[in-house]
Amino acid sequence: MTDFALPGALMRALLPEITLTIGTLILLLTGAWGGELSSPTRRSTRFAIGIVLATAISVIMAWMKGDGGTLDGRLAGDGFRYAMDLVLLLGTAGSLALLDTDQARTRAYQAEVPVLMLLALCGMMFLTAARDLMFLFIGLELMSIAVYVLAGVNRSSAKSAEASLKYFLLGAFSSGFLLYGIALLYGAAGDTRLAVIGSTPAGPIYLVGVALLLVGMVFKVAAVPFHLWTPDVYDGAPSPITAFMAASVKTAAFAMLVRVMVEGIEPAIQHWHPVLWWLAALTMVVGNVVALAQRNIKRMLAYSSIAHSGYLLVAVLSFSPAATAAVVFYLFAYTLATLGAFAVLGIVSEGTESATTIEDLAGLWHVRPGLAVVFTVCLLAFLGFPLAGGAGFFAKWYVLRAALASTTPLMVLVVVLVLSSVVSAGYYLTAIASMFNQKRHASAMMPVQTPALSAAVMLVSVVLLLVFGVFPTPAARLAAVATLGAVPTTTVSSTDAR
Amino acid sequence: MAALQTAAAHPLDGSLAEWVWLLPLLPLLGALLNGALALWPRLSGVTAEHASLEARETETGRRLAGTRWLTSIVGPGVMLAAFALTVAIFFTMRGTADLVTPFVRTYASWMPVGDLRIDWGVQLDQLSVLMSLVITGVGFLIHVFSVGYMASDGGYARYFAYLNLFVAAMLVLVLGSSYPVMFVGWEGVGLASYLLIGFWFSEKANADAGKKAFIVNRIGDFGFLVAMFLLFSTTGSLDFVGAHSALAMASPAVFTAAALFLFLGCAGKSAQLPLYIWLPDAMAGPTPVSALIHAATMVTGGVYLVARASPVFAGAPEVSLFVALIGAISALFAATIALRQWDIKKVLAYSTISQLGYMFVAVGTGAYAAGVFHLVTHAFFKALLFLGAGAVIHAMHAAYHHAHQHDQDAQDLRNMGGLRRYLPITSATMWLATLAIAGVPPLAGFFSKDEILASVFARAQGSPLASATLLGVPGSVLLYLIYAVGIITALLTAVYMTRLMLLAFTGANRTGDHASAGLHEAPSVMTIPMIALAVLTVVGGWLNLPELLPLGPTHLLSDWLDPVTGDASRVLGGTAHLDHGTELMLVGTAVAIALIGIGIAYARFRGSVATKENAVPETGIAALLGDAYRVDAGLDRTLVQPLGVFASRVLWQGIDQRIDRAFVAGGALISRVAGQAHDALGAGDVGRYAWVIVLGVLAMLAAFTLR
Amino acid sequence: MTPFYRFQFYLFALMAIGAALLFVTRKSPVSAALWLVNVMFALSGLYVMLDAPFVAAVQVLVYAGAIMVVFVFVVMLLNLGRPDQLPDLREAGARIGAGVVGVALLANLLAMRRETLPGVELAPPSDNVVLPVAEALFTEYLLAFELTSILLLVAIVGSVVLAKKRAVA
Amino acid sequence: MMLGDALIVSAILFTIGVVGVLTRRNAIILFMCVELMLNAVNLSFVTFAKLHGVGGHVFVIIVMTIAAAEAAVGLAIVISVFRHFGAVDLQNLKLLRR
Amino acid sequence: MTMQESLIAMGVASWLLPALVLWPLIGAAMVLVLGRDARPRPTGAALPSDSLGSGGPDARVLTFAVLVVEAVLGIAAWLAFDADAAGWQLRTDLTWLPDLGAQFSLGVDGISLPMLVLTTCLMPLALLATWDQITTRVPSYGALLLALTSGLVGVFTALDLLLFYLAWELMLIPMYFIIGIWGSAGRTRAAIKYVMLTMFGSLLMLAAIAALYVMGGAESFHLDDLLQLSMGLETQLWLFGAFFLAFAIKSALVPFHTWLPDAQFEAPVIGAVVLGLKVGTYALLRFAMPLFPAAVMHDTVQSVVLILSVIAIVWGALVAIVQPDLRKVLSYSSISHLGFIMLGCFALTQQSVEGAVMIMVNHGITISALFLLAGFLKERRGTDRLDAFGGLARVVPLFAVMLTLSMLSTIGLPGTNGFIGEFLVLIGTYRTQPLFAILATSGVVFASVYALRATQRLLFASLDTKSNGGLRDLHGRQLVVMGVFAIAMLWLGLAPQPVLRRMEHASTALVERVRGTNAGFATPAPRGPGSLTLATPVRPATTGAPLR
Repeated sequence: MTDFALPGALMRALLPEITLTIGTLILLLTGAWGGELSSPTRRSTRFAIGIVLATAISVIMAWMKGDGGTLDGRLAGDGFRYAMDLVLLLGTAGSLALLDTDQARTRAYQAEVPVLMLLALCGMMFLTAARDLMFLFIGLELMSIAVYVLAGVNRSSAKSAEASLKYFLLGAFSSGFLLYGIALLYGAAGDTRLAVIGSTPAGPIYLVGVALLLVGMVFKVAAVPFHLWTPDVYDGAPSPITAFMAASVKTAAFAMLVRVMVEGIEPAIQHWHPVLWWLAALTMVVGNVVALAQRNIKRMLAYSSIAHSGYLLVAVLSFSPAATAAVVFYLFAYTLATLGAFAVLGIVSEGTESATTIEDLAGLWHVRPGLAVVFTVCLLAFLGFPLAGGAGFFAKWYVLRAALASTTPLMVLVVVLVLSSVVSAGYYLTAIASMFNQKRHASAMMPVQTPALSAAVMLVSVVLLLVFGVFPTPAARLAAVATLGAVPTTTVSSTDAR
Repeated sequence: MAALQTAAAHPLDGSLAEWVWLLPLLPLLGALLNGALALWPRLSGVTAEHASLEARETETGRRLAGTRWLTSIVGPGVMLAAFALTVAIFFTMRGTADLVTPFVRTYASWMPVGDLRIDWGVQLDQLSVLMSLVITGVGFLIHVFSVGYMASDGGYARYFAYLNLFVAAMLVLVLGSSYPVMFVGWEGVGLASYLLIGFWFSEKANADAGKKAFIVNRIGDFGFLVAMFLLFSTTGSLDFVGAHSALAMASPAVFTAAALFLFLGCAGKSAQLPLYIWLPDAMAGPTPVSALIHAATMVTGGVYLVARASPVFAGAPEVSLFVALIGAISALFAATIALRQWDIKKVLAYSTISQLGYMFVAVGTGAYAAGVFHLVTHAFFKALLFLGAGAVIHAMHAAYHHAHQHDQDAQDLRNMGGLRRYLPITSATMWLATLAIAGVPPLAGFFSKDEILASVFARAQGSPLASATLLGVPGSVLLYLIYAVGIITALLTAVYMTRLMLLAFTGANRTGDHASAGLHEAPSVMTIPMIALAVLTVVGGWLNLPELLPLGPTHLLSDWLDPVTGDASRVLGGTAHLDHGTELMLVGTAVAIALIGIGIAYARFRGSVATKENAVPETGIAALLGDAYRVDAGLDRTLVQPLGVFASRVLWQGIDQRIDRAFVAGGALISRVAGQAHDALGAGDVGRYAWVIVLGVLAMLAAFTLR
Repeated sequence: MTPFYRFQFYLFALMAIGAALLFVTRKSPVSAALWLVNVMFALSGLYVMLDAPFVAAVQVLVYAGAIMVVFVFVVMLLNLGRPDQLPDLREAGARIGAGVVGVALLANLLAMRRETLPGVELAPPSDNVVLPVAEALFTEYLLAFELTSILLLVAIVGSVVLAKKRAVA
Repeated sequence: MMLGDALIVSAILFTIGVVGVLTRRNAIILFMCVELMLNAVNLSFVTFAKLHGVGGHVFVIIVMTIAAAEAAVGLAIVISVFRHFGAVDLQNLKLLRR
Repeated sequence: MTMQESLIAMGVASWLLPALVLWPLIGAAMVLVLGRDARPRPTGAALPSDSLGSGGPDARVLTFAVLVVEAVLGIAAWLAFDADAAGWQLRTDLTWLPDLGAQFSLGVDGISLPMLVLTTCLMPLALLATWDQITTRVPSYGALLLALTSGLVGVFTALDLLLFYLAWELMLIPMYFIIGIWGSAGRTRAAIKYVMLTMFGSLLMLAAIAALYVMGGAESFHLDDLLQLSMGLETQLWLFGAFFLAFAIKSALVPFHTWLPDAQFEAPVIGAVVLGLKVGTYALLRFAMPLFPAAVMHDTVQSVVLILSVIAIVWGALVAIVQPDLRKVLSYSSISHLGFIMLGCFALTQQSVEGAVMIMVNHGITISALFLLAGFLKERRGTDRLDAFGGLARVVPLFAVMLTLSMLSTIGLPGTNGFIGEFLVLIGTYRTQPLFAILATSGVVFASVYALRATQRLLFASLDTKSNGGLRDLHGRQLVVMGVFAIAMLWLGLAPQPVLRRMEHASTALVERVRGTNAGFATPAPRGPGSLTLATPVRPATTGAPLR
């Protein structure tokens, strides 16, 4: 095909991305022209939410149309992609809503911020779809560069700027490794398509390539020891952006990771399985234990998100359709909980510069029971507590099940998971305790009234969490459809033997 | 088992004996009624309207006073009814021919679990009916006495509630048709005694005494329980009939173990070594209580149990010997202590222990009838002695009250003396009882004690028991030894009892001129029961006359009890019999000993002694005896205190609390250290972060390439 | 292949490495930047050797020409060029450590050499080398190409957001 | 063999870039080191393109684009940091820790 | 037509248990929405109340009403239960998570029924007795209480392992808040410690459940299906270990007991009462033991658990002797009682098992009564330190009577309910483990020591503290509640056979299932001197290899 016209198949395959991009461009132009309006940011935020919803619809349409895999296998059109897209859209919509709330108070953001978020989303959506390392890289950079900027959009805040610089430098650094890995894999396989790479015997170049590729990817999912940037960036970036990072960026990163693992570098599984095993164990333990020491809630949540990466890595390691389904469900529940938590945090922190500590939560229940309850539900969801924690429990459950059901049951890893979860109870409960068990400090100011959009976010996340906490079946079914690859033929010589 | 028993035709079917279930219920009813009376002022809302304690108590007192008469009727009334019923049943049984098997009635299933069947049932036989007679009879008299003794006490209704409760429990104990049901009574009497000892609970000492009694008894109950488990796992039944009939196939070890554990229970309940320590303290209770519970009835429960479980003990001769030995030692031990007690009730308490020792000597040597005989007579004269003591104390209290000398000890013999003048009836009746316990013919005590000693001697001469061995020592030796101890104890008994009487009633009065004006004889409601008991003390011996002195029908009691304990007693004692010559010799010795004892006492304690406050502290052996060999202090130092320390210092503060702290502190520490270490890793410097990343990369590359 | 070619190849390689070493060791940002430009020139030379003249050209234009200029520009703007700035290098320990780590890293990377690559002939560049690239770029990799445009959009918007004067939002 | 050597060169350059990142404190120079790493990778791409056709070249071009974008954004970030801190020395950027 | 038949005819079987589980949750919602707070909160009226319906009925009354209905349902279950039938009764299966194979499956048998009835009847009584003790944020309090009830009922009725797990954890959070919000000074520490320890166990159990689910290959959580699985001894030991740990921690078996006194001391009285319910040991009997018989009968497991039980009995009793506060005494006494329960469970004779369940029930009753009494002291004097009192018998005779009665029940005085369980456990244990039985029996002595000590310190001796003079005696509500407790104690002590009869089938089934043999002990072989030595437990017919 030598003409530049996009063939229909490609059209169908990219329907969501195209919808998103066009919407974004429109938004950008309107922002450029209508710059003098009362609050362009809030308007464009609302508009952006609209675009996200439209994209969601198109995603669903594309999904129902069935497989749109195209460009001789450079883009996937499978359930996994669309399911992940939906989770991403959920996260983005939520973060946008929080952004709107925050903007209403701080006026810190410019009209282009939603545009950047949408562009980042675009990159993420390519990540979920990419079956070609080239697209993977472009998508990743698209997302990353946008997020580097987003971390620093609060231009009145030095912390914000510092966060953005740190994130940028380390991100670029790690993507250097990633790129080198891609180059070597390309060299070894002669092609950047996962399918080809997945069918290439693992030679030395191949292995080095895989190693470097992994480095780049686990940096994005913030696995120990590539996690150090997370607390700083989460802490420095404005809450809505932090929520965006915690929810969507992580989701996208895991989408990428899972697809590459399952479709791409399976030949080297003997090599990367033990490595990832250790990464998972380390991540769970370090994340949870260090979180215990945090008083600053955003940092605490940062470490908890690190720990969650550990749990998710366990699912990735179990390497089966059920496992990918578990990842999808987990990220869905995790996104909900994150949005809810940050919604509350946004209200409580009152958009002030100083970090919100656990002490600032003291007695919240006595003044604003609703907020306290929402926050509690979200924390318990992180904790994976049944019923009260809602879907969080089933998320953990599916991971456990996948881990035990994998060809070589990850017994030890499961125990590590369980024990580190107990540790995590330590800090979640401390936060809850300070909300409920303590009296409100006289000095503590009264949280502002909850704006409609935040309220909506809280409501949606809590309701969904609780409903899926009792009847996870619908979500679980979707996730089950959204599985990836087949059970590996090669049995892993598991590190779990120890 | 019980079901079978009732199914089979029994001579007593349909007779008056069918009413036996009413026996425990009557006192229980009384207990409930009196209990309600005691509480009704509160239930009728005194608390609500009276804030201050004083107001509340005066009001309570006022309301109670109104119901006092009712209590006075209900309390003794139910006892009288029970006594009457018992007598009626007794005579029905007398009238019934060939009464060999016990009459068992089960009314409800209690604990039916798998093959374990425990029913609420009563067993009526010669032994249980005899015990019931004593309990209800003596019990009734003591209730009547109490009406006078407690007349001015605030807790009048409460007192009678407890007392009735005790009788009910005691009747359950003796009438129960299975070990568990018996155990209900067993612990029930323990509870009642606990409540009554601590009746005047405002005195910490009294409450402590009650607690001590209960706990020491619990140690015995432990044995009882284990014995039950053993019997059940061996025989698959816990009814007396069923279990004993199934014992046949059991191995000797079972008999030994079961008998030993059972005896542990008996030792606790009947205050034998080493578990006697609670009884002297138990004197803290009102004196009629001491008379009823700690002399006449409850403490004899152990003796009853041995008799009841005679098939078990019969299977373990060495244990029987052991029982007899313990009995003998207790008898001597307690008697020596009694020599040097100044508290009138303490003397009687130790004497009780000593007399119980005699009973165990009897049942231990398989002379069950003799044991029970002594049990009955002892119930008479010891109850009498306690009531007498009660009368004395009552008078002394009145006197000191009259003289406003409340700090004076109303129970100390040194403060008495010459009371004969003021309390003639009391002193007369008590003298009778004293002679009886000393073993002077023809009083009850003489016959029973003589029979015990005689049977021991007879078995020593030749019997299965004599041929058995205990820890290698041949039985005959032990039996002779026991006999000797018995004789010595008899001597001591005579001495300390006479001493008591002399100090209390003869010589010059030491109460103090001022106070002595208030001394007076007890009211008739108290004296009449004493007189009644005195009569029993005199005629009690006729229950079981030896052939030697055919003053009437002989061996009534032995023949009566034969269906129950006969076999067992023959198994242990064989048909050992003494020729008249020997027996005459023994009787002579006994009487002589008694008289000698009395003589010694006269010689020694005729003169007056110093009153309590200006008494010189005793020294040497006397002090040792006065302090009861300082056993309590020793136990406290060696057992009680260390245990408490261990529990609190080691287990609680040492381990539990440490675990606790470790949990909290450890968690905090880990998180802090980890947090700091981790922060140090990056310390906010991107360069450092890069370092960590690169090191991670190296590790991963190594993992991939170094293969 | 001609020895001349080989000579050229190693010449450029050495230039690149040497310049890179000088780049990381310069204190002054400006000189460092200039050495980096040097590296890039050398690399474009290597590209030509590996018959990718088009890439070589782009390398010179975009990298050496555009990107590095921006760098230098920014350095000047923030005037970090002055040597009286506190020393840019980390303390000696870090440097030595970095050296060690670097060697280790290199060793690990060179594990690749266990794999023998097929030897290929280095020939003088054939004519018309741009066409295949162009063809691939506008057909097979069209979508990727389009995507980079979005990427550039992000770059524009992003730098505007960060750099433009504080707007009254 | 020639290709192998090219790969080695790229590896060396990459390592130098990494070492630079580890040794420098100036944000801009750090960033330049990253650029050096990218260049090294590009060399590998071109080398492999020699084996596998022009795909590698395309990748290089795309990488360059991305590098440009990164440069734009990165420098913007550096400037905004400079606004706040008056320096771009990374050891001074420690507002964010615990 | 008996009551039972008529109830069944009314078709209660199809809805009674779901109603029992769900009604409290509905009630909780009602209380939260409609309930009105008792009085204006001290923090000031400015703050928004957490009760949405400020005009509605008093939340406390509403909660009580809901609990009463629950109790009625519970009693209905008791009446509808057929004592002569084996297997699950009132069984209800509703599809819940078809993909997972988890069902909303409820049912009762002779073991769960008494616990169920006890719980449902206990809650309203406890609330009534502590009526005036909680005055702040009553709607939330009531709602949490109801959620807690639902969790308890769920635990006692769930047949599906996943459902059980959910109910198990459902108990945790309300308890956490009840301790954490309405507790005393050290509440936060106690609450967090309680939850973390419990979670440690329950998460291990969750892993074990997952393993059971995955490896068993049954792809079902239903007990009946899981009982069909065949597991090797190794597997059984591991999984049983996880389950046992969870239950041991929950029921505060030595050495996992230290959280209990703390929690029960810091918690409001009603929380302490609920903590006194023996869910852990119930779960042990219901799930852990039948699922892993080979593990239970494994020699090491047997000896370890039995030794721990005996240690618990003595340890708890000894430490209880030296406690300064009444509630701590009570906590340690329940630690001691737990030893008896464990002993009964693992001695595995019909008597011992039924005895264990009886202790669970009776101890639930007695300890509740005692904690409520302690609560009265705290309510009136703000403390329950023993040395703060003395001679109370003079002041508050009714209180004294109740306290004495309850204490006597604690030490197992025959005629009170306390005796039945202990006696059965010990007599049953003696058949398989004579040595342990004897050691355990020594516990009755220590029990009498701590019980009488506490009683005496409170009630007897002279009344020296003036402020105690004005103490108010039990009255009204409290008197009623205590009366009920007294009747229950005596009734269960004198005539427990209605309960025992209903247990018969379940306990037989359990014992046979675990022993794999008929352990009826119909004709006990005469024991030699060996009867005093540790008899090795009867091995199941099929160890490790496919069970049944």
